[in-house]
Amino acid sequence: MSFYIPIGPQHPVHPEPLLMKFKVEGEQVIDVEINVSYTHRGIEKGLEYRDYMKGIFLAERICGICNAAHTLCYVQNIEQLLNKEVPPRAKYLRLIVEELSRIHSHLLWLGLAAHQIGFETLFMYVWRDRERVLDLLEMITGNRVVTSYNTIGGVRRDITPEMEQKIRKGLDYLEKRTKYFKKVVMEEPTVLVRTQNVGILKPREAIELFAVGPVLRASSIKHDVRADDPYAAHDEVPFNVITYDTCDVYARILVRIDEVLECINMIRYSLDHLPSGKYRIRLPVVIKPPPGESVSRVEAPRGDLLHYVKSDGSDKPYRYKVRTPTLANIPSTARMLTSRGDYIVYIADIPIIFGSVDPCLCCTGRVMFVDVEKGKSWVWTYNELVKYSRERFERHD
Amino acid sequence: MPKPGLMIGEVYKNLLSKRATILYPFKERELVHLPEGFRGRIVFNRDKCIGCQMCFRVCPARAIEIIEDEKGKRPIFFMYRCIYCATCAEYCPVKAIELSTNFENIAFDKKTLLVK
Amino acid sequence: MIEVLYKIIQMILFPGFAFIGVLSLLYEWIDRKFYAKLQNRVGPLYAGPHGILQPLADFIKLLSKEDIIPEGADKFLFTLTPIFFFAVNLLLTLLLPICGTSGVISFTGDLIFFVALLTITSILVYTAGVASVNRFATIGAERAVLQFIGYEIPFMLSIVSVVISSGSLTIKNIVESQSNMWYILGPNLLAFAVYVIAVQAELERIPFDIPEAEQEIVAGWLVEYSGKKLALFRLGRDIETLLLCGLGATLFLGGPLGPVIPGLEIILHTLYFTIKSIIILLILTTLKAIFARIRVDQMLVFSWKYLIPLSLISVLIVRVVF
Amino acid sequence: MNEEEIINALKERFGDKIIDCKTPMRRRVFVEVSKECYKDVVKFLLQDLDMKFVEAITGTDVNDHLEVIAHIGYGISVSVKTKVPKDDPVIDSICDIARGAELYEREAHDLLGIVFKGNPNLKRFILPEDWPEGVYPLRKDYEAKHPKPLR
Repeated sequence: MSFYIPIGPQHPVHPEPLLMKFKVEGEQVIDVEINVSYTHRGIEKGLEYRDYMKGIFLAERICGICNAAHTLCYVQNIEQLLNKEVPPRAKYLRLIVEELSRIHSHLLWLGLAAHQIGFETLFMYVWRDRERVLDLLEMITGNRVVTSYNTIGGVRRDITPEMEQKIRKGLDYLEKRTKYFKKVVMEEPTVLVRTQNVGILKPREAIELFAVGPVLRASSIKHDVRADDPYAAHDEVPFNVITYDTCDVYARILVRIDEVLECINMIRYSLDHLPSGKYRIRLPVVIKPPPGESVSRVEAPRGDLLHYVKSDGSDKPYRYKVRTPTLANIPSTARMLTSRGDYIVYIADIPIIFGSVDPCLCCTGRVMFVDVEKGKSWVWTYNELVKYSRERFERHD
Repeated sequence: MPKPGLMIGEVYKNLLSKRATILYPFKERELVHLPEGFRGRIVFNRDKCIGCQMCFRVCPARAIEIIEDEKGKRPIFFMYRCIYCATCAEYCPVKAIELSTNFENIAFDKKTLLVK
Repeated sequence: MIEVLYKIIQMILFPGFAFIGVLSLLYEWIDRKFYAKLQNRVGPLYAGPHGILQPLADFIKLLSKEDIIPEGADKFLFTLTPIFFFAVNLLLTLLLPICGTSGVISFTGDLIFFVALLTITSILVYTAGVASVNRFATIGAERAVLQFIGYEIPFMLSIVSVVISSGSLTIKNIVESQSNMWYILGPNLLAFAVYVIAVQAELERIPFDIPEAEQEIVAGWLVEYSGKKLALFRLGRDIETLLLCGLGATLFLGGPLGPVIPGLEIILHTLYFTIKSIIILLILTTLKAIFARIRVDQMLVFSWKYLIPLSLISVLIVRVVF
Repeated sequence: MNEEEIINALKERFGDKIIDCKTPMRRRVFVEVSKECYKDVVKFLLQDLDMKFVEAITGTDVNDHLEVIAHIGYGISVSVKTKVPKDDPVIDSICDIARGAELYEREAHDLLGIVFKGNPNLKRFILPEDWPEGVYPLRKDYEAKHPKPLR
């Protein structure tokens, strides 16, 4: 006997609004259908109404955790339109903040992954140690998560020598802890049985379905925008592209942990080789780039991020397009969540498989206008609400 | 090589160490360290302000309004709309706007979140 | 007449229902606080000194909450299950030797009665899941039964090794036979390990909290319960924790036995019992802290591949030695 | 393979069907093609030039026509642009050669009303279900409401 179970839009591990309808038979998942149409916030349209400087702060709010990547992508795009080169120091500072926020994102994800397989202690420890990198971000940029650091023409603050010392100390601590977490993940048998051979995405499928980021690298495809299409100071700072070839959730965890270690080395290198000079070129408040179009790519913590801008010569973008990594990963997620042949997905594996792509639904849906003026509001009884939700659930066939 | 119960040493070590939680809102407020340059509640210096309206123009959140008082034009700040980006402080030509380290901008009354 | 009155007082006050209720809430607090300490957190904090009244506060809060019975649920079973769950567990505490070598009720072969009624709690979990007619609850109930197949046999076998050592099926005799040496110190150590793991599964704690896995199936078989019914389940679960920790202390750690000052027997026996069962509780909490949840099929494999052979070996060893 | 080679290969293969080619900066190529050979160009890039990934599909409302841009790239990002008339915004879907592009096409369909002929699953994806049919928020004739900030 098979029946449908809904995961989302409200679920303990995926607080993000997304509905996954699973057709299950006992413990086995047969089929899945993913629906993301819950939070379209209108950012692409909203950016068309804001001038270029104000757009930075809206682009920052596409996603909370990868805000550094989004602003970096945005400002690069505008700089490409303006044909302006930023000072070398700014490039290094951008890299430092981007990599710090990548450490933050990956550690946050590691904690969530531990939570998804029910490893509460690891979850608590990872999140405790993540505070350290948030402190570093706070010190450099002035806020814990939303950094507001990148701006058109450079960055907004400089790193002083005292800060540099503190960053190095914090990185030492983070490196020690990350190595410990890696040991736990690699050696704790309950973690191994929950992650190995779970959520398999073959390299061929990963390319076919255009997976991005750590998901792609865990399927042994060596693709990283930082290496293939270097931006900021990535062409000068050496690093390894981490790949693993087991193609499962375990590989995705290890890819992310190793990337954290790699990020730490990158930040150390860039602190050592930080060029002196200006960290920002001043631009006027109202920017009017020449008509044209530009594509900018950044390796966000979740994968390859693409922004496209079309300018018509005015002070606002004519069209701004954002392609976030989670959208690109949805087809491959659906693939991972479907049983086929010998590969069986259990209900118990749903959270960790879906979690292993590091989903971020607020990035994925982006346009919705709340009808303020009509002020549509009404009161529903309990039964009406139940009826409505059931109808809604049935409608997704 | 799998080792069951690998974390047992770590968890017992944490039994003896001090808790990581700061009992923030009611006790131990002094343990909350904020670095210099933290972007918190806006502090506005009326004497320095020259009424150039730059902050109004650059504010991405429309949290600033320009009103007139006895000395001329001046901004008021609606902290409940503020996104703490510090753009106004950056563009102010006379440094009349500063961001303090006060991050507790929660209130029952909107009027208390008005910076004049 | 006096004798009957004394028995009733024993049942209701000490070491009966009132005492057990307090003790089980205390155990929940110890469990939560210790778990929090292991994770470098604070744990319950505000109700009472160090949050010691937090379980009670939770219980009272749940009692005052709205009690929702889902439209499609089997109302009779849905209402009856929590009451039975609570009652069975409470009844079993009367068999525990808390303030003396025998419980309030004691008869020949009461260990069999005890274990048989414990099995009923597992079945009640299944009925609770099925009665609430919810997709998550149904899956939770299925998982509970599957898990039951896994842990019940090693649990029984670990008790069997103790029974063989003592040569009796009466709790009173088992306790008294440990006056020279606790069974954990002898060849029953293996049985104790099996017992602890099986209890972890019986109590649905990490790594075996599969039937109510919050991250996967929301709260499993508990998902539709709210208000008073949930409060009863929670308290029933607490009492079951006390019950299984207490049984472990009784079977392996000599129960309430220990050096006794004449005149203070009751207090000292109670103290020894409490301390010993808390030790078992702390072991259970540590196990909870150092593992991830495993899948139900993996749990069955683990249980049939390792746990049952181990418990059989334990029985054989004990049979050879005694 | 660098930018020059890509442009040369495209010109060699498609000749004058390529309307415009430019490389405004390193590792970015913008190609404008006619509507008919849009799918062939994408196929050529993906399969013959081994570009591997379709990164996004952008739709833009430009006066009387809609622009559809497929961003294809591995190291170098090639944007294949084509124009479709606004009153009949139909274009060949690239789903059968690039399965992962299905969602991108659905997104563009939702927001701009471009119909991708051959997409097997062209239904609502991003917009809420009670969004009116035929209203496309990213078209220029759709005016977003900007309520005055509440004070």
